[in-house]
Amino acid sequence: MSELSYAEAIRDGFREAMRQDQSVLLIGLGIPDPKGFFGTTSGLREEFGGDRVMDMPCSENGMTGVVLGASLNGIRPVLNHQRLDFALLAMDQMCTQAANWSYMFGGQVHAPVVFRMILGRGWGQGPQHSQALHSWFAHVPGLKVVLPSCPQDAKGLMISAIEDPNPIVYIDHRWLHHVRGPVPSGHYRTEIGPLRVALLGKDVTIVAISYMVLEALEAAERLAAQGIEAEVLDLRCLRPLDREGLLRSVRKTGRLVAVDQAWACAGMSAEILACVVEDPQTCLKNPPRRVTLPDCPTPTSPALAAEFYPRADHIVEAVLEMFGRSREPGELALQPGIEYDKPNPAFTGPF
Amino acid sequence: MSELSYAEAIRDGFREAMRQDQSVLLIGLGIPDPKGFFGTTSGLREEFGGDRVMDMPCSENGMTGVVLGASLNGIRPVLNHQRLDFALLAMDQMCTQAANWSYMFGGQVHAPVVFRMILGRGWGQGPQHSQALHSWFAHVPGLKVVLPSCPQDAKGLMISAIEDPNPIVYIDHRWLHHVRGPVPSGHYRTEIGPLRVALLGKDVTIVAISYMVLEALEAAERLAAQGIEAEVLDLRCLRPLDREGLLRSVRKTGRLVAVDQAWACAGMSAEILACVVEDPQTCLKNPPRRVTLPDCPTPTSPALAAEFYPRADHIVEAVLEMFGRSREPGELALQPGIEYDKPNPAFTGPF
Amino acid sequence: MLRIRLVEEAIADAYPRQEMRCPVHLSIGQEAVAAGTAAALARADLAMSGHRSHAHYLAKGGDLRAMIAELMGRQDGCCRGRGGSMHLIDRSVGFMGAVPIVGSTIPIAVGLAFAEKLRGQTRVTAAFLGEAATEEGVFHESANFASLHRLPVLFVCENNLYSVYSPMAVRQPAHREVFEVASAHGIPACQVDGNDPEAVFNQVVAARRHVRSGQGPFFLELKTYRWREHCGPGFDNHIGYRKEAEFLDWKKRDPLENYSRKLISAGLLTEEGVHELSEKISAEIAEAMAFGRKSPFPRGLADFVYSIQP
Amino acid sequence: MLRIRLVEEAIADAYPRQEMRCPVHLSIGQEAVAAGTAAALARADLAMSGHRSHAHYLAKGGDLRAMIAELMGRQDGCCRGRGGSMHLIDRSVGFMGAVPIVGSTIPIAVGLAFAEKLRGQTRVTAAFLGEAATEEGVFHESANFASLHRLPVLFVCENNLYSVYSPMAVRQPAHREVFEVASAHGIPACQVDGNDPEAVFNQVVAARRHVRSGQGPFFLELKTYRWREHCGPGFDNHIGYRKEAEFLDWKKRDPLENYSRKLISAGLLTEEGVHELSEKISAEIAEAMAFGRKSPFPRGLADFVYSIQP
Ligand SMILES: Cc1ncc(C[n+]2csc(CCOP(=O)(O)OP(=O)(O)O)c2C)c(N)n1
Ligand SMILES: Cc1ncc(C[n+]2csc(CCOP(=O)(O)OP(=O)(O)O)c2C)c(N)n1
Ligand SMILES: [Mg+2]
Ligand SMILES: [Mg+2]
Repeated sequence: MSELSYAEAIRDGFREAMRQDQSVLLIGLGIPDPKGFFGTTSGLREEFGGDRVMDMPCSENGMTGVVLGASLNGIRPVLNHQRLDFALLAMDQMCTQAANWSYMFGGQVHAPVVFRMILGRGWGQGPQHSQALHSWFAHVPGLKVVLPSCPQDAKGLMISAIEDPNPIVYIDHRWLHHVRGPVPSGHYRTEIGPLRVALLGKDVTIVAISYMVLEALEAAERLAAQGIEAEVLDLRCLRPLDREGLLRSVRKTGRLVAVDQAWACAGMSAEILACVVEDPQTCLKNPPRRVTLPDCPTPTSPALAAEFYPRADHIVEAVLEMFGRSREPGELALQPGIEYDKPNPAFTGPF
Repeated sequence: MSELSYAEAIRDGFREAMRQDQSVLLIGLGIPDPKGFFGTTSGLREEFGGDRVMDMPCSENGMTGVVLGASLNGIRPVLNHQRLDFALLAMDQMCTQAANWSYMFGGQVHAPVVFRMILGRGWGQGPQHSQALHSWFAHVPGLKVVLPSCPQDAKGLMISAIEDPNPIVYIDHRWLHHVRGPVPSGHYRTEIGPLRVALLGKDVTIVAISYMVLEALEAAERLAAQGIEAEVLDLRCLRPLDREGLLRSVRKTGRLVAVDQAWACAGMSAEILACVVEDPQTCLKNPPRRVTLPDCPTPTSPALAAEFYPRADHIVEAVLEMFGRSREPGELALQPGIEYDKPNPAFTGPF
Repeated sequence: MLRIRLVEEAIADAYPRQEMRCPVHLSIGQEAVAAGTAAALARADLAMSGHRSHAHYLAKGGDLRAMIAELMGRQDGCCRGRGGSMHLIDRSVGFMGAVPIVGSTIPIAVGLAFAEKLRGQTRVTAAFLGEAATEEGVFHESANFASLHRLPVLFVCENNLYSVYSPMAVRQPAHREVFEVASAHGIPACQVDGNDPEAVFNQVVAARRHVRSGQGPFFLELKTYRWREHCGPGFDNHIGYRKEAEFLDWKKRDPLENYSRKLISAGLLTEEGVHELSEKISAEIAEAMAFGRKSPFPRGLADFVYSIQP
Repeated sequence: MLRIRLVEEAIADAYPRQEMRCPVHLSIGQEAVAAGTAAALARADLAMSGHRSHAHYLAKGGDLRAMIAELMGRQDGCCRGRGGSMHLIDRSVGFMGAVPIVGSTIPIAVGLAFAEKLRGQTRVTAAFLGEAATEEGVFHESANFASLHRLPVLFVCENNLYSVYSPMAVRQPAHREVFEVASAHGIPACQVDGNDPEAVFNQVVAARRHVRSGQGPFFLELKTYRWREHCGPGFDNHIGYRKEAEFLDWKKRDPLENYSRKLISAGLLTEEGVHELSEKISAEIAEAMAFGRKSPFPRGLADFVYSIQP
């Protein structure tokens, strides 16, 4: 067990999977770049060579088909996109093709391919470099969808994703790359499916996705100071969805807040609410709540972006309202001096 | 008011909009084809000429950009796809581009463009010709999304879509094309937004989308025979969503069934449940239910497809369970002699 | 060729009985492309195709019974009933799949070839495509990548002049040929008479030699013509998107008729030989139809969504 | 050119102050493309660009103050703060927008030209793109459509040899040129020294004449070089993806320096003239910076999501 950043944990995951299996291939625009794809691929080209850690043309749809084809023929490729937005060019290959190939050929083919995408945020990424569209993939049978929120899962889920016989969408959040945490050394898998209980509590279930787990944990801390014990669930896997894990927690707490840095309408936060309320054995003490993005594209101006993203404040507010406590005045106001558009204080741009 | 088929109503909508405004352009693969795009474009080329009713190369993404660009420069194009699935090649242009252009340029540009897609079903359309992905579009701010279920709305919403200054996703269902109903003649608009109350009732709210409205109406009829008065809402517009209309009905009935011929997970059916249960003024007598597709791709074999699609039977069952009545034995069994993979009895293939 | 023709005609005949409940795209008139190409490929070579794939599947050696059963939506179909006519596969003969989204198997086929190269294998992959598929951006992305890495892939483009009802004139500029676009990606390319099986065979032999020698991809444009309607069993010249005269012109260039006449006059075949062969094939087809009809309908709606084998 | 250079340098200088909080892609070293092209266009002509669009925007006549304010995320920015550096627009001078998804404005620009043609207008649309954008399928789809309908569009492709850190060698085959791919779509195309503003100007004049005369699109490949890092204000030769020697070679071909030297030796300009011009531009830039800084931050998070004007 050592202390690694989330970015280093991803790299560790790549390294373990590549050592284990000669057929694992990393590919993507700028994968062998000197900055190492936010540090997630540094050193891998040196260790595994240019044939296994390779750049590609700027052709997202075609290259998605190429890695799908390679995966049908003995290779285990990981296709990397610097931004999820770029992968939108490849929806046909990911969703109409990769997701369906096992089913429509009656189980005769396997497509062990990983589509890795980085979710952008902040520093003026704006409307076309920070679209959080993980819910789209969660909608599609045939795919599995993971969004780790801690370094340990970042590595374990990457190894599992690469070793899984199915097409996997692996989404890492730009604001998690610098986050440090304990990571087991060597090869291990994190099972694709079960959610992670990030914090035990009995009064309210906060279900969060990706980076929002951090905000949820901060909210829980503040709620604890007010005598409310929140249980924080890290929904690290959207598909398959751990419905049982969700229900188990909500049956205990009787309260539900779904937190997703994404749009609400027909998104994963809606699914979380739906799957809980349609369960006849679960009884909620209050109407469930969603904490999500406002229903508009990402503005670029830091002034607007600061208001755009939901924070621990919003989670605290939602929970307090359930308990009939009104929020403190100014609770949602932005704190002067805090730069809400930076992934970490050391960041100075440009990307 | 005359009696028209849904396909004829769409054509009427095109015709009225094109007569009204010289700048309206119909384009799509095979738009001027001799079979008239399932009868929805027949005669239009003769009336408006080849410059306004035109074919195009098999280049969905590029052509989506082209019509977007044309819409920024004085043209009002309708881009037609014979199957929704083909539009997946153009997600970047529809969602990252068209949906964002007004917002990201601070309201200085308008993109009055209609992306029309036909939802396939039955007769072995299979996994790549019948994906019902309307929920994806409903997720994206900047788009409006309409799915008419009756001829009157098919025409009125088409005219509204063409005359709207925003990018609109208009989805018509292959199984509705032959359905006949009253259609006002001349030019009229159906407002984009409000849902349509297809049937008044007091015991349960059945919210249905597109073709499923017909199944819901049939279910309501059967429920009425059992003394249950269902209110059927036609959610003809997914975005903007008529939350008030939904809540008004559910506050009255206290029971909710969402019916969508689409996957459940993170789909529109989840949104319907979520938006009702998160409302503090709405109190449900039973857990809400979803009637959707099973979580797998569309199988091609008629034997599997018959089981794949939800029917009035499933809706009746869901409602009866809410009332504590068990369904009759064999209720969900397929009826011998009925061909579940045909849009209408006259259909003999191939497409 | 004869086998493909007879199978397609048998499908067309059977179709109105509504036991093949899926869209079918027949290759009648275009048989020489499939036959000539596949004859020049090794059995171990790989192939992928699109919506109009019956001929390619059969020529590559795909199981006829499994294909017919698939069209009938049966458990013994080559996709176990999940795919239908537009999704054929027979891995045992290297026919690695077909899908109906125009252009979408092109990069996947290039990916097969990429894997071959990465693993130091020498099998050639044939990517069958229609001329409309070259209008899809993904064709160019695939061609660029194949050219860049000199992948062992052979693009076999059937140019039958139409995409559904749309002629070339509304889709591609008049002042350039399809194969020239491929060659601009740095890929050797040429045009061949797609109705002449020997010409196709000879050109594919040469192209395959080029590809196998590690020099990278090759692109073949084969001019041919579809006789029947785009999708379905019938004829549709009467609806007006193309001229009867054009059809009749191309009918004169019937690959099957002309080639058998050539073989007969060369003394390599006899009328009786053809007749005998037809009888044999017809029996085989009848047997396949019976096989399909006897095969049970599949069960297990949600099987195969996910692979479990690691 | 001088104005573009000085603006870009001023942005680079100001960037570390963290008041321009968005990714910026500077055009230093590539100014001749923008300047030479825009000089040959009419004010009424249209243009679109991608992520690296400052130079195109300015050359086309875009408002400097609105651009700086946009980079600072202010209400008076050319997108009212919603867009940032990667989304510039100034409709009053025909600069119709830029977006950072590589290749995505190419079909949109073709669509502008399509509308011109449909409405019988004669404005020319310039589509600025990087050489990596030609790897996107959408480029080919756009080129095919423009060629098919002979649309009045001018493709201006800046080939600066890199896509972020990726050299041409890992993206495109060595044995063909970028402009040749365009010409395979039936589009007249040629290569020009993108660091020679006069050569660019002359070629664009000729190309624009061709386009305006109704003969359809034209494609120009302009070889040039980016001096600074792909994104951001700094230099990055030290990190190893390209050689310092290559950079120095290209620096010798500084379009600004060389062209002003040429004009001076021809007696068309004086050292003092350049100096004066620089001073004037610097004052304008300082004023724009002050303008941006004074402009309020925008409010109204959800404004403009939908257009209400019919
Ligand atoms: C992406 C996509 N767009 C449109 C279609 C509809 N479509 C089915 S077959 C076909 C014709 C394709 O023509 P071509 O590639 O020349 O093949 P042919 O049918 O002539 O053999 C079209 C447009 C599709 N299946 N996929
Ligand atoms: C579709 C897409 N893929 C990848 C990227 C990431 N990206 C941003 S700029 C860039 C380089 C593009 O190179 P080129 O077109 O040559 O323009 P240059 O930066 O050299 O001016 C890339 C790959 C993107 N923005 N969009
Ligand atoms: Mg064709
Ligand atoms: Mg470049």
